[in-house]
Amino acid sequence: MDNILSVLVFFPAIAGMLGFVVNKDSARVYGITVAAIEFFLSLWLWFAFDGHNPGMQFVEMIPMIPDFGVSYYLGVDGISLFIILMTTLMTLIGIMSMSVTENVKNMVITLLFLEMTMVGVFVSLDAIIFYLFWELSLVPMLYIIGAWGGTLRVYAAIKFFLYTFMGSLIMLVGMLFVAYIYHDLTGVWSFALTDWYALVLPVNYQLWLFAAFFIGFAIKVPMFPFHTWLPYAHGQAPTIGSVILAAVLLKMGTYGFVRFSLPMFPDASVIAITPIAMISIIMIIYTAMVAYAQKDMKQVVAYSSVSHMGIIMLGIFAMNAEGIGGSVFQMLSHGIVSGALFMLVGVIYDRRHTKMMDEFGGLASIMPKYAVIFGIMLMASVGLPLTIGFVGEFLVLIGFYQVSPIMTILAGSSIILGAVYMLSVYKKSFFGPVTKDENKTLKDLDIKETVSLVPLVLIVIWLGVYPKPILEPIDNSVKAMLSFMDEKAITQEAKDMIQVAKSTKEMK
Amino acid sequence: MIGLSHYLIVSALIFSIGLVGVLRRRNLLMLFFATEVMLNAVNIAFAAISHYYNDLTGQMFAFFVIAIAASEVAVGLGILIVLYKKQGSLDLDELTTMKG
Amino acid sequence: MESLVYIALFAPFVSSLFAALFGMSPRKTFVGAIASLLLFVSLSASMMLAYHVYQTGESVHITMMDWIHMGDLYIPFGFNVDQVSVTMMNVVTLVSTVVHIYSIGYMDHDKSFNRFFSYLSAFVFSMMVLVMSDNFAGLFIGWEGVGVCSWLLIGFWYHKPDLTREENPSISPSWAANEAFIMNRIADLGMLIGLFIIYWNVGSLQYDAVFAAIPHLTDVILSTAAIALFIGAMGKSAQFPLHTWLTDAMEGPTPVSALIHAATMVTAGVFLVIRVHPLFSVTPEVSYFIAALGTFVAFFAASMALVNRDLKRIIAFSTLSQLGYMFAAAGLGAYWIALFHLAAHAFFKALLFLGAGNVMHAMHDELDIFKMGGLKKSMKATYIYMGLASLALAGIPPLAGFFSKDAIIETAFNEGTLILWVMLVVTAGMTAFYSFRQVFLTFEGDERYKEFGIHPHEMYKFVLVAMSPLAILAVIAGFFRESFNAFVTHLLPGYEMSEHTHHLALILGAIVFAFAVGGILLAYKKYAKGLKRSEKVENSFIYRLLANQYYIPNLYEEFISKPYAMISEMMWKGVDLKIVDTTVDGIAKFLYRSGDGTRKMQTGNLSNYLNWMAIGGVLLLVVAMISAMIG
Amino acid sequence: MLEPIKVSLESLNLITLAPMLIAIAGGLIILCIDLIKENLDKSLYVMLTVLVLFTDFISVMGLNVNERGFFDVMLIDGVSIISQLLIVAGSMLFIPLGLTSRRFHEYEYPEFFALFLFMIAGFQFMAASDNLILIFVGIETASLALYTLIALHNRSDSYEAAVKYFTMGALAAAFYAMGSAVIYALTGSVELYQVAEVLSSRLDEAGLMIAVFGSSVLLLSAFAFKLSLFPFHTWAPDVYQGATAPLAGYMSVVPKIAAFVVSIRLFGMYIELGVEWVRIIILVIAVLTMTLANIMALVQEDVKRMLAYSSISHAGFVVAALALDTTDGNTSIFLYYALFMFTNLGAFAMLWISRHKQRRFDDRYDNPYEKFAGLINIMPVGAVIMALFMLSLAGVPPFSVFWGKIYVMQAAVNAGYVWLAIVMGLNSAIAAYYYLKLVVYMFLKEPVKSVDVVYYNLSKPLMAIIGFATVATVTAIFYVQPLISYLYYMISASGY
Repeated sequence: MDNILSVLVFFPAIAGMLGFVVNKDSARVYGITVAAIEFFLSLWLWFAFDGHNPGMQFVEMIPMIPDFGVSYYLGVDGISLFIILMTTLMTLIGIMSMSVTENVKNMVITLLFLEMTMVGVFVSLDAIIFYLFWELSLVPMLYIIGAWGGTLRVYAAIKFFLYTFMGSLIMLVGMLFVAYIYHDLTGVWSFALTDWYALVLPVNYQLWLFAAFFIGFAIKVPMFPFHTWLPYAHGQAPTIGSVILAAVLLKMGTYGFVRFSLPMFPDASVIAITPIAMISIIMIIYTAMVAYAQKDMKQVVAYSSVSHMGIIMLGIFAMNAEGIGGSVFQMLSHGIVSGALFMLVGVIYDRRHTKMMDEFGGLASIMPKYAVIFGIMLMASVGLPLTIGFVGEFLVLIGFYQVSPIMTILAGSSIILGAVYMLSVYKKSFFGPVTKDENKTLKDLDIKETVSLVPLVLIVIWLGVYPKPILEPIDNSVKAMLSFMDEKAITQEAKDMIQVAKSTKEMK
Repeated sequence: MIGLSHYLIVSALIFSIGLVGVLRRRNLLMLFFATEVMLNAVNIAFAAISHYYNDLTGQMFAFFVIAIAASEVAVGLGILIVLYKKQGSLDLDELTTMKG
Repeated sequence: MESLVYIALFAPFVSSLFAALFGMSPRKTFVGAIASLLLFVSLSASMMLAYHVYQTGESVHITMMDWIHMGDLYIPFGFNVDQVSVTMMNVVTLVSTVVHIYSIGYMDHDKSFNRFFSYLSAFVFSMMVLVMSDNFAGLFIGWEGVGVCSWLLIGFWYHKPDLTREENPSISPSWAANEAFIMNRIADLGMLIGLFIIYWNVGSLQYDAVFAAIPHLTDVILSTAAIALFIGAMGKSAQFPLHTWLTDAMEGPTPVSALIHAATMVTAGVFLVIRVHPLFSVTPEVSYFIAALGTFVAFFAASMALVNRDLKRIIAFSTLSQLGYMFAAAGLGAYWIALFHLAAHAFFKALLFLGAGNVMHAMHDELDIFKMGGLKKSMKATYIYMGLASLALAGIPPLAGFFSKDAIIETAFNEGTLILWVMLVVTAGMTAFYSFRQVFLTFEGDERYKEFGIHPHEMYKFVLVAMSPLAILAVIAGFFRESFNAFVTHLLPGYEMSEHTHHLALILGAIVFAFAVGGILLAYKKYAKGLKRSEKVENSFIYRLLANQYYIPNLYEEFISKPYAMISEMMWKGVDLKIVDTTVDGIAKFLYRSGDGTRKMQTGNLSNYLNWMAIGGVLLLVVAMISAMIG
Repeated sequence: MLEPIKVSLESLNLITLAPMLIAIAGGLIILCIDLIKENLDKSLYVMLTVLVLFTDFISVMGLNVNERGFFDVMLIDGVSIISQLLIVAGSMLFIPLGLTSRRFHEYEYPEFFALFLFMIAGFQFMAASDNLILIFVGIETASLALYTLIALHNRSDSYEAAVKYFTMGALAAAFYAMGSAVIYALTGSVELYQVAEVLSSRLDEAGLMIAVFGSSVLLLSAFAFKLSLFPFHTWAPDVYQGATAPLAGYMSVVPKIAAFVVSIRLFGMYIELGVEWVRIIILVIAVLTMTLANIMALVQEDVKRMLAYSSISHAGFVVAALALDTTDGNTSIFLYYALFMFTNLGAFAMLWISRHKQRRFDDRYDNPYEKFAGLINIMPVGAVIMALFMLSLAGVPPFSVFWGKIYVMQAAVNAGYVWLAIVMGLNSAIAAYYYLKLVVYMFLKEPVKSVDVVYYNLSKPLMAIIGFATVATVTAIFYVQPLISYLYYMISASGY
């Protein structure tokens, strides 16, 4: 099936459209079924994927607006493949664990549309199609936050939408400028990424364009100081919204850096290493501290997301296979772990309708299963070896060490500070005596919650112990990208900074 | 010798008078007159320039302006009448229900 | 042999999983029994491997599977059973088997019995990974794994509430657990950095590759790598200034203290230094620093043990102190001696802790030795065990501690580091004093516990039997010093005393012995007849300083924890909400307000509109003029 | 002695006049029918008008590119053809909205339809000539008809709107006439191609420059009024509010297309001549217009007024493309309006679907945001469609306006005005707020209870038009390609 990517993108959307007909009592089952089929389709994609081929696979290209260079151009490589898998997985698990009771049908349909846009972002190889899905993904999320959120939901939803929208419009200008340059040089309009990769731009152009793309991606990531929409969005969003937001939507930003910024502007990226590393370190340390100060469990997880995204950003700008590959892996890891953590917070929120930590205490005695799963996810979040969280973090840090030992030490403080806020959450909520009477009668995880959380636990451990099947394709694609960047870079500094893996060099 | 520039200056003056009228008048009817004054200033200019170039186009334009001014007045007065019926006044300052 | 390696490694893992299956069900004795059995299997396999290594003199090396492969980084799950690791494996599995059996009795009444075994076996598994790994990353897995298990086990009684520092110096089990984890993490960062340095300069994390590359590396790199790795070791082995967690870790159940915080995990730092000896032996400055720090900690910890009233804390301080000895030896280059002391210490310290566990059990979890006394009547066996262990600890010949500790002190003399030697000798005396202060206060003198209405009783028989291997080893281990030396120096550099030292060996030994006996006698004089408290002494500055651990925990609290919490709060409320977010919202609000301002031009009055048009015309003219002039 | 004028019919090339004549004839026929028989149903007139417009459309399609006719005052180039097509198409979208299920009495008058057709003829004259006189006639024909159409709504607001529009229009007309007079004084011609020739030869004369200043400023003022650019836009919100919703939507698109054609011809000429500051003024106005209109739209309480400001902002957006004076830029103007037309007309038509008997939410407004609160519960499909229009207006891909936006922005980038593209981007972000506000009201708020008598106006034609607009909005991605290629071809063929 050569057009599996189109199927992956549009299957949920078509299913979502048909979902309007489905009776609202059956909507949930319908959603789970569709998401499961989508997930199996993405698994199929994985099986059909050739892990040794670092290039784009399952490429589809249909010219849409040839006069303007826009085409429907899809493809996956090792970098995007697993993010797609994670997207479908988290959507499936999100729908499974969903505790929304009002307007379930609307929620399911919205989620399915959201899934389309998310998958679309990761498979697009045409800048405009990418942008299209990128922007479109805001709409369902706006609705999810706005319709099922907390008291400040409208504020949070609008803030989320406008902030990211603003950033991406600047990015759009950048895209248009690249297209213009491409047209100038070749006389052909094209927004195809693979065409753009071939552009060798002068450094000052690269810098400006890098900045334009940076704004779009940085707000999405979200990088300090553009992160303030995130706590609100997470704070107000329903559990499912937070899960998807943290697991997938944030990854769009970092994915954008890998897909666009690095290969298109290698010299600018190298110049940007230090500033971005500084911001990342601020993100890592500062948000870890802010997370520690939170009283609301969900806000802790929200700020911890920012902190972890800092690690991912750092790895991307390590300019070596270890760092970038680690970042890609960390995207998956953070997606699964933070998604699970948000689900876990949702579990207790469903029972107690509060997320304030001082309302809890001693939950480990009352809800042991819950405590165990929370504990595992917590450990994965703080990067315990043999959990998924370690692999990415370790690779990122080892990768960035080559760039700057001092900065790595600063960034490495995340393993300390992460432990500080995470353990303090765990202590405040799960340890100690049960002080509140309301908590004494809480029920442990029910079947629905167990069924949705246990697979995540298994994945967390599986990929912590044996990440090879995932690392290998990532490794191949990242290596190929790096050697491409190295060839393309025009300044000597950039060539020096971009580390082509030895194995790639030997092959040549 | 009265040359083109004199005519143009007169035209400009009248145009300015009309403009000031448009800006200062509070009565709609007066305002309409002021716009007519402006259009007529244009007519003077056209006639003079036309004569200067010895070209009929300007005069043609002037005729069109006159015609259009006439129809404008017709439509304008029509609207004014219904407005007056509805509001009982032609004062500009009372015409401020829609704002902001 | 491969299968033996896997059995030794995975038997504890299976045990852990098995116990975890019953983690949420009520107490089941067979869980403990099966766990102990599996541990025994692991022990047997380890012993067979030891025999094999001893026989052939070759190490067993296996690679199970790939773990991480990215870029040029390649990390497999590889295991290497050589003289050093097999020693550690045996120590670990032996002590853990005993502790497992012991726990069946000790945790008898705890409702989380099954869960306890799951954690305990998981710990053993992590520890095995740590010692068996053939690369730094594998070591780090184990390193973090034991950290987590330690966290779980210290916080085992998580339901206890937080108390003030006056009521309970460790605040609560969960607090102590977090403290331990976080402090270890600080050190782990150092260790990670060490790994990074090694990777980027060697290109591999395999021990053999790294050791082979050491001659090609510059001194700076080697030193930084050594320092970074040692920082890691400092955390795990609770060296100053990361030592406070160890005494607080006594909040965990006593078997845990015996296994993790005395015999095995805390010695991982020493193990690391021994394991990476090719690196440390080429960085003399770092090694010397290690020795000096070790000596300092030995003394420093012993001083705090002098006045402490908490049974377990005293032992914890003594552990700290002995770890200092081990580092002193390792830092001075006597790696095999360090390893030997590590093993010997494991036996008698575990024994001591388990004895303390018996006492606790008898005293209904009372730990204040001032409230005990005269327990020897009801707890004879325990008294013997603890007495033996204390003698070993004090370094009385012919018990194990004598041979190992004496060798370390001798090394310090041999290296010409007299200050270290003096401190270590003095510490030996202090060790003897506090050990016997504790023994006498617990078992001799008047029965102070009666005031509190406690009826002590001896521990279960099988528990006492289970403890016997440790007791035997604590007695006889010392005799194997030379054969041990021969065994491990296949791998580790040998360490021979110089001629000069050799001559003085007897005198040196006598001095140490004198200090030890002196300490015991002093303790006997002061405490054997019962507790005599002196207000004056207890109120003296030194006493209070020692009793409060030099106020270091308070210092950390005041200057690290509280400011961190404060700054965090400020970052959130002051910076994040007030500055960053307000700026963002400010921009939005500014736009909105300017909208309100601008719409005022829309007065609704036609006259104004017409004026706007005229103004617009003028405006256009002005802009045109300006741009024409500029352009 | 005057020589007898000999004119051959062929040289007149009357076919160029055919579209306007058809419209005018249609108007007259409607009037005649009314004379013959009174009280005919409005459906007859609507259908007749559609028929006339359709014929008009066909006749425009039949025109050849780059012809002149009727004493060379008619200019049929690519721009005039596409603009006429857009004008007629927009009108065809609008007029079926007259078939309301409720009685809105202006549609009962046959004069309404006759005026409407005359107005279209006026627009077509504007688009199809480069003669200042004919343009003037076109402007006034269209405007006078439009004033009347607004006033026909017969509510006090609409009279006020008509008066405001009329008075300001009269002033603008005076500006235009004076501007033309200055040009005529400068060059002795009112034919733009001759004007351009004369000007280019005399541009170095110092005195001439001042006159060029005068003429361009006067003409710009006039067209800034027509295009509702800051600070000449003040009429627009009030007039849109006073007019019926569909008419407001119509006004925000069709008259502007006609005005843009003239602007391209006029100001394009100046820019071509190298009068750089005309470009600068236009850019300044464009930036001011899109920004100020946007921030004023932020604070509106009424959806219709918000849409009015948003239309102003969009106009500012497009005017920036005018300043570029490149083929891309000019293409983007028409592309933008072609795509904007469906969405905006649709959005305004959505306001038309219901009306409360009293202004129950607000004394001043017919369509306050509260009216739409919780629309998703009351009228789910309507809410979704309205949301689609809003998202499209906000420039969310893949809806129609997005393609217009990126084409305009691309044109700006191509012309080297990256900063302009950034300003456009930021403005789109600001604009997103007020569009979202409506979406938020519709989807995320509870409906305001106790609704009094509501006149639902969901007639089939209305639904059909809205449906058509929705489809056009959503599927834009599929027809943008032929649209661009056609527009680009036509515009480059006419040399802009």
